[in-house]
Amino acid sequence: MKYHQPRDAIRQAADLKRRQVLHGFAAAGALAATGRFGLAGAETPRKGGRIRVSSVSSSIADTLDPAKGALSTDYARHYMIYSGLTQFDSRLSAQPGLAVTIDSGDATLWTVKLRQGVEFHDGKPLMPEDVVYTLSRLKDPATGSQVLAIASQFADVRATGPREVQIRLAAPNVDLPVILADSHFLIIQNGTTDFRTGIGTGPYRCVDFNPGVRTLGRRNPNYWKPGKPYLEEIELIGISDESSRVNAMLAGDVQLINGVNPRSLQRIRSSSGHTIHETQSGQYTDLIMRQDASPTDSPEFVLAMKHLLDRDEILQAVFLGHAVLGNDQPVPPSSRYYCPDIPQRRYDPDRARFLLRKAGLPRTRLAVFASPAAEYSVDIATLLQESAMHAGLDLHVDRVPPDGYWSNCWMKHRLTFGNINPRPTVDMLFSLFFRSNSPWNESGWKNSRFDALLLASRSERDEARRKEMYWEMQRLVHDCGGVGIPAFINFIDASDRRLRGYFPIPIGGLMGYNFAEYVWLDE
Amino acid sequence: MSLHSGRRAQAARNGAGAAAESSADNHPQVLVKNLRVVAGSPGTPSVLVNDVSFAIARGEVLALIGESGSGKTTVALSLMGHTRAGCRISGGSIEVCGTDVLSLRPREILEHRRRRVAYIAQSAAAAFNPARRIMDQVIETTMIRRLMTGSAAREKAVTLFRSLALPDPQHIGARYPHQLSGGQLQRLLAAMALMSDPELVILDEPTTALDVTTQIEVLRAFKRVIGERRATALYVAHDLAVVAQIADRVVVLNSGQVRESGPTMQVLGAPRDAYTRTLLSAVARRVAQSVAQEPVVATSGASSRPPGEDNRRQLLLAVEGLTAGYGKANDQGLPSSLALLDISLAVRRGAALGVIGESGSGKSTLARVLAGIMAPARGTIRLQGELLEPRMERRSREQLRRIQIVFQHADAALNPAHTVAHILGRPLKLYFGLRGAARDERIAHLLDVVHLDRSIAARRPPELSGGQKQRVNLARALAAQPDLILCDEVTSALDAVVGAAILDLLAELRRELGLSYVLITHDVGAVRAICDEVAVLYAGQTVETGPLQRLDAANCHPYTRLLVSSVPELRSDWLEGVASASPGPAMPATASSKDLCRFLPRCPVRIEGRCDQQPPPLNRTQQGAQILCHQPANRR
Amino acid sequence: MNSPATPKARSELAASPGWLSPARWRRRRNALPASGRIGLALVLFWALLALLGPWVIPHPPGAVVSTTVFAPMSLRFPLGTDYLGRDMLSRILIGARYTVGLALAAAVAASATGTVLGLLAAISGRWVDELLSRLLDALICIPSMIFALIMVAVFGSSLPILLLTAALGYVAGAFRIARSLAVNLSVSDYVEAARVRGEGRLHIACVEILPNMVHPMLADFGLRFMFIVLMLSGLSFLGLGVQPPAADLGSLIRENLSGLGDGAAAVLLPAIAVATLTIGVNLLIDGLADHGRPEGGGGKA
Amino acid sequence: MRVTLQLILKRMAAAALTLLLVSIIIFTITSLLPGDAAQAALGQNATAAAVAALRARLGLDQPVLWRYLHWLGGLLTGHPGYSYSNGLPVSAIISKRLPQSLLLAAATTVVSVPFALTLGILAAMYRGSWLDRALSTTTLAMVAVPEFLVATAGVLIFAVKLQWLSALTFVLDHPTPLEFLRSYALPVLSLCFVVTAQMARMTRAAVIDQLSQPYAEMAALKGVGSARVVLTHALPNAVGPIANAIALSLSYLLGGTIIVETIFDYPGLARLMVDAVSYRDMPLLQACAMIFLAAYLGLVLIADICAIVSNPKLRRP
Repeated sequence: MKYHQPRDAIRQAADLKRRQVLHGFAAAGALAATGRFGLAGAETPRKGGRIRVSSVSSSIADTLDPAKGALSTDYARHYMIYSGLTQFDSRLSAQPGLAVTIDSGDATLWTVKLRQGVEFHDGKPLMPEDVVYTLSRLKDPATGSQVLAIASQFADVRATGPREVQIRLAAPNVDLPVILADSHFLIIQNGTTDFRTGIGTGPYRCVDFNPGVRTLGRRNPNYWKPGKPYLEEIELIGISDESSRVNAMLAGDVQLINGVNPRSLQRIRSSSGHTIHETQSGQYTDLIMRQDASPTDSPEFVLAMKHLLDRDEILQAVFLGHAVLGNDQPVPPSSRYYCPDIPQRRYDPDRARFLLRKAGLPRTRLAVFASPAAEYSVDIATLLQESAMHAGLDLHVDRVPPDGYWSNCWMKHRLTFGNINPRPTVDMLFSLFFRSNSPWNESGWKNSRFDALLLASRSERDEARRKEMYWEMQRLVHDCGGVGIPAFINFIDASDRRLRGYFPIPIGGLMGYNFAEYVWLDE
Repeated sequence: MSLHSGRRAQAARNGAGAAAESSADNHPQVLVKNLRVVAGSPGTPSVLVNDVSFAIARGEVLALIGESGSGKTTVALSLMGHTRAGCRISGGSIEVCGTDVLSLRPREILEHRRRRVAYIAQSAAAAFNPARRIMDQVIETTMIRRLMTGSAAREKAVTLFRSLALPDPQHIGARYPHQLSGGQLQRLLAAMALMSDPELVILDEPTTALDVTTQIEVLRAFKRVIGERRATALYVAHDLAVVAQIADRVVVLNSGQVRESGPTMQVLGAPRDAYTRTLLSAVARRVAQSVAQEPVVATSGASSRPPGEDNRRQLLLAVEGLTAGYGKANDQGLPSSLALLDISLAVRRGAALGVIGESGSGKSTLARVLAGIMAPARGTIRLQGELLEPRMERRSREQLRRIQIVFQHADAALNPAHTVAHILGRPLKLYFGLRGAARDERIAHLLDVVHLDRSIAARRPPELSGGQKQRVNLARALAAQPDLILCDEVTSALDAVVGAAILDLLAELRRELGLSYVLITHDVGAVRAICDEVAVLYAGQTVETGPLQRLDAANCHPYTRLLVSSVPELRSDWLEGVASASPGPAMPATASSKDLCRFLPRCPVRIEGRCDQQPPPLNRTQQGAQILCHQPANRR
Repeated sequence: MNSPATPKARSELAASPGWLSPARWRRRRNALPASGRIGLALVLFWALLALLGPWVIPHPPGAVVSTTVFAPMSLRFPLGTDYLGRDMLSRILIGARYTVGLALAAAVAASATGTVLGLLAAISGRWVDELLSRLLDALICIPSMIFALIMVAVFGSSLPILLLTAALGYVAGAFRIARSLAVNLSVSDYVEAARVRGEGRLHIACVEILPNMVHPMLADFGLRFMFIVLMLSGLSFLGLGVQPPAADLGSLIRENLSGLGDGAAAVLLPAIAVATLTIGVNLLIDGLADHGRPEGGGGKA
Repeated sequence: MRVTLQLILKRMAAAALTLLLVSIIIFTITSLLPGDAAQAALGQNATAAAVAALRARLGLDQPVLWRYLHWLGGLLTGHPGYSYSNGLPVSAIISKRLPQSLLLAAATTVVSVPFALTLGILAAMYRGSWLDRALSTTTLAMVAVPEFLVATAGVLIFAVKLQWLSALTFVLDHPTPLEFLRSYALPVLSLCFVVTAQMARMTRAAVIDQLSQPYAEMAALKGVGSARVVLTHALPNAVGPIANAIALSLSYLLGGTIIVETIFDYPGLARLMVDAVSYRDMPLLQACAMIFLAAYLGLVLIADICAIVSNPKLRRP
């Protein structure tokens, strides 16, 4: 089970002194919706055809309510049926969606101009009231929204014209356009309370929705992007068992899957009819050492544990090389803010033993909680236990069923594992998981220097200085943060070779769950 | 492997020679030579049948006599090319109608059974498939052979039913086995056997499981059919008296070997072999012993008690108006089906009361009620004047100790998981708190008393023989040092010789320990052997009570007479001589006839207009006997 | 032309010492049928491995000792390596320990509890019987996997909890059989005899009835053991089984399942191990049941 | 007929009691489970405020006993409530899943029962022979190998390699027999592996038990061939115990199929129940348990009726 959602809002927006208008869309937004990636041009997408797509899970809690989406299958389903005000591109910048423009002078009051002529699947036109309804209900606790915390920064959302909506934030936030691209913020029709079927403005109409079974989408001929989508029908299912998922694809029962285990790659490669889509990402599974409990709060212990992660072995044995070496800080090498100067931490049981002795912890027995819910954590924990033994530390792995792991175990014990999905911005990553007072500060790490830098970086408009700040923050986390990050995990999707139009959006698998709009089926 | 030792070869010649002699120059229908059947693994076989030879001429009835374990059934089955699981024929030859049975291939064996040999099993109730209609089973073989059409086969079956004197021959075939009586099933089994007009009929103890009164009817039917069809038959039995009625020649088998063979009258009249004589004496005693027993009764009370008239008469057990049954109680508190109706009995200290009756007469219910296993609906039971609680749970341990029950099936009554020592030790500990050496000593003594070897104490019931088990059973009852022992059919599951020994033991114990018995049985011989008083039970009622001599009294109840006269005698003409006693089918008492004489439908001397109108009166004789009958004493 | 087996040679053969004599050999064979002896051998084999496992393993079972995952059999790794590059022989040896110990203990616990409860239901009054029967019926309706899921969610996954879960999951079946056995036995003549003697209920239950239930319950035990082994491996499928890095045989199959496509020894060997173990237990028990049955039954029909 | 009717009435009363017991057990279990529906639904994002709001909306803030009685009252009036996890009526969810489970169970029954009967009868006919031993060892081995291994191996061979069968089991609206076969062959095969052995063993035991009865020997002595003895004599009398064994095995087919449902992505009740546990969805969990129980009791009842009908002694006393 993988959970992906933008975390808490950035409550304390930077002290923006900017007077000029902030444009929500990155320069890349100039790229036309059709030719988003380099290979464009040579092939003309074919229309028609039907595919079946399997994600990694499906359950009775499957929902058509974007606010409640909790699993990758939900996101994929929602992107299939609904559209957002903005969209991610392959570099995780915001691109225009239902909004033609999103502008703000102070990053607090944002004006959204809606696209003209957009129709819901039932033929009703898109109105500002739909946007107001969608965004307002997200902050109502009774909705059961997954993004209640983020949505609570919407101080006021109102329609200010026939095609215009104003969003007033409680505090400035430059990242709002990126946030709005998230699946939870997809636009639903004003007044919708019954989600047994989904009426959206997305590329596919919902023909059948059976929680835990399947979602059947049929091409929306009135989609607001002319010519799109390409396929006639998409059936979305979720197969939780990885080998079944791969087998189903190899047997030709499904055409696109995500969450492929590196161990299955050999088999997929040997099939001539299938192809692998591997994306380097910022996803990581980390060892969390709570800083509010003994002995995990001891700096020597934390450092010792970081030295006990045998990264090369983990990379080799667990990921079979399909991951990028991690260095105990959350920014992946692919990020433009990645700090290359930090020396790579290595497996060093002798140093760990020395540190542990220094911390006065010889022969301590500690439980480390891992779960299939945090991907690969059981295997990493198993290897960690083995290496810890060499340093005289007696770890004992407590594997917890995925059921209830996040609510009852994650961050609740001294040693647990987390699994963090990529975030579109470094600021979001740091704010959500490392800022002292964030609810998802996994290790409960408190560092005033880090907090100050984070605040300052938000107002820092000079790219170089901003980068320097991010670098220092990465060093801080690397040196004394309470998490050990052994590797960044690649997203591995696989598909039928005839499936075309695939390009990575590194927020998640299945093209960041946006595949429905882009893929097409070759003869 | 050599089959012939010198002695065996000699015996074989003798057997074959005798057979050839009696069948003159006719080639015998059946010729068995040096048959040997073994069980167990090839290396260490146990021999079940050893070197058995005999011949049966066409139209002749040969009886194969022996006790259980003598191998007689094994021999009979081998004629059909059948051995039970684990056994096999390891030598000799069997020829039936010129066919070498042992060389037949499996398919031919089936054909052999369908055509030439037919088998009538001991328990027809078990031999019929409970899930299928009688007719389907009777004509099954015929249908497999496709000898005739279904309707023709059915017609033939009905003819056979009729000649076997079965009631409602047209429709009886449509019934299921559980809807018919044992005697009827036995005759139906015969019909099934005769359907294929077999050249040899094998009757394996066909009347052993039946009541004596039924046995007569079945025997008659068999004899008539065999005579009519001039069938060749092998009659397997342990009861010499029955054999005397039906067989031309007899082969006596013991431990798998032939002891004696010859014409029936010669073997039964002038037995040459010691074993045959033992068998004969066991049969003879059941008629003769009642007279010999009389003086014993007279002395028994006196020997163990102080002398005196009162003591002789002291009542041990007094039963008044006992009514019991099964099913839901109606508004009068009476169960829906009554098994016992207003029974009154008395047992004096040191006396033995025989309760006699056919199956279904309620005698086992009586034992269960007396023991407290089942509560009566009405009536009282007093032990030495002390009123006993109806249910054993509420009786005191002392009361329980004083009445012990010995069950019919020694097998079932002994826990197979326990050693004999444990079985006997338990009541000793429970009632007398005996432990350790004292208990062991007592156990050894008890084994001595019942004439068992002390080494048996370490064995478990499955390792014991039937007679040994029944002795252990008896020893367990004795361990409680009871005043009264209820013996429920204690000999019915045993062979005649073994049963006779148990009866001897009972008589001896009574003499030495001053015990009282209630002997519940269907066997008139057993009652004669040890009882001094008798109660005759019919359909839940005591039709007659009194001293043992009542059995032979001229003015006894018609049912008593029927029962006594139905016990087969060694005379070969007994069957012809015995009076036909059942003019109509036995009917259960219906609700309307509740108070009428229950024996009425079968009574040969009933008085129309009286017996079917009024309840029978209770007549008392001078000897203290009571008879429930309308007939004046001289006409019963 | 001349036959090698002269009469003299034959007689010498016949005079061979007793312990070699066919008769003696056959007698020993009679003690347990051939299939039972095969079962015994298999059970002993696995029991021995389970006992000796920790002392004979060539590598620590949790250590990654090879850079090749799913390595084939070799001198260094006699049974190859698993999906992480751990030594398969060591893992199977330790896995057998868990399967034998856990499944056997659970099966024993289930059968024993079922027997006791069945006996209780049979000898106690109607109400106790009704209540027990209904309660265990209720337990039957919760599929064992889902029951396990709940148990692990409530109590966490530890060996005692797994044992309890497996035992509880199969106690209802044992109860059904035990109850009907006990009901049948409780109307037998010897129990009647004990009642008439004035024995207490406890004595009747424990001394008269219980010893006669052992054999049939044993016969049922084999299948129960097998289903518990199956259930434990099923639990590993749902991620609920034995805690890693330890793994019972079923978990070994599960964790190496991705090697099935390539026919990896790491997945096939534990499967064979499970199969031989359960077949061994069943053959042995069948053999014992045949062996313990009273001889002959030679009476008439 | 009267016997059967009495039996049914008696069983109904017992079933009502059992259902009540089950509902109490399930309710107790759901309250024992760590976390509740609100926490489970919010998962990693469960902040105190969000949980409290969701709890209030689902009625989880009410006292435990009141919640149970409320649910029970609803059930007695025919409304098994609404799912906590998606707000749909429980009856609607069940009515989508139950037919699927029944279909899979029925398909498995159709294959496994005749197969098991054949194996059991064959083993009984040739008891003690090599065939008997081979059959019994094979059936044991079939159960011993975990079903996920059987299922995965089946998929690898027949779906991936040969492409004869489908790797997933799809719910088809109006399948042709061939489509149905393609889709259902593998899960049915995997389930057969699990349920066949016990049925076959019990069949063998029941038939052998009957073959040792005197009437079977009598039939053989009449010259009835051994096949006919087994089929027309022993089998009708063994119906009772065999039906019971079949009922017990089949009751497994509704709830015990979680692994097969997971591997073949089949929308059956077992997966629904697992979801219900994961999401602490009490009404749904109750409904699943009730269905399994009803199925179990129903099967046992049917088996007993079979035993009565097959036995003339009970049918017409």
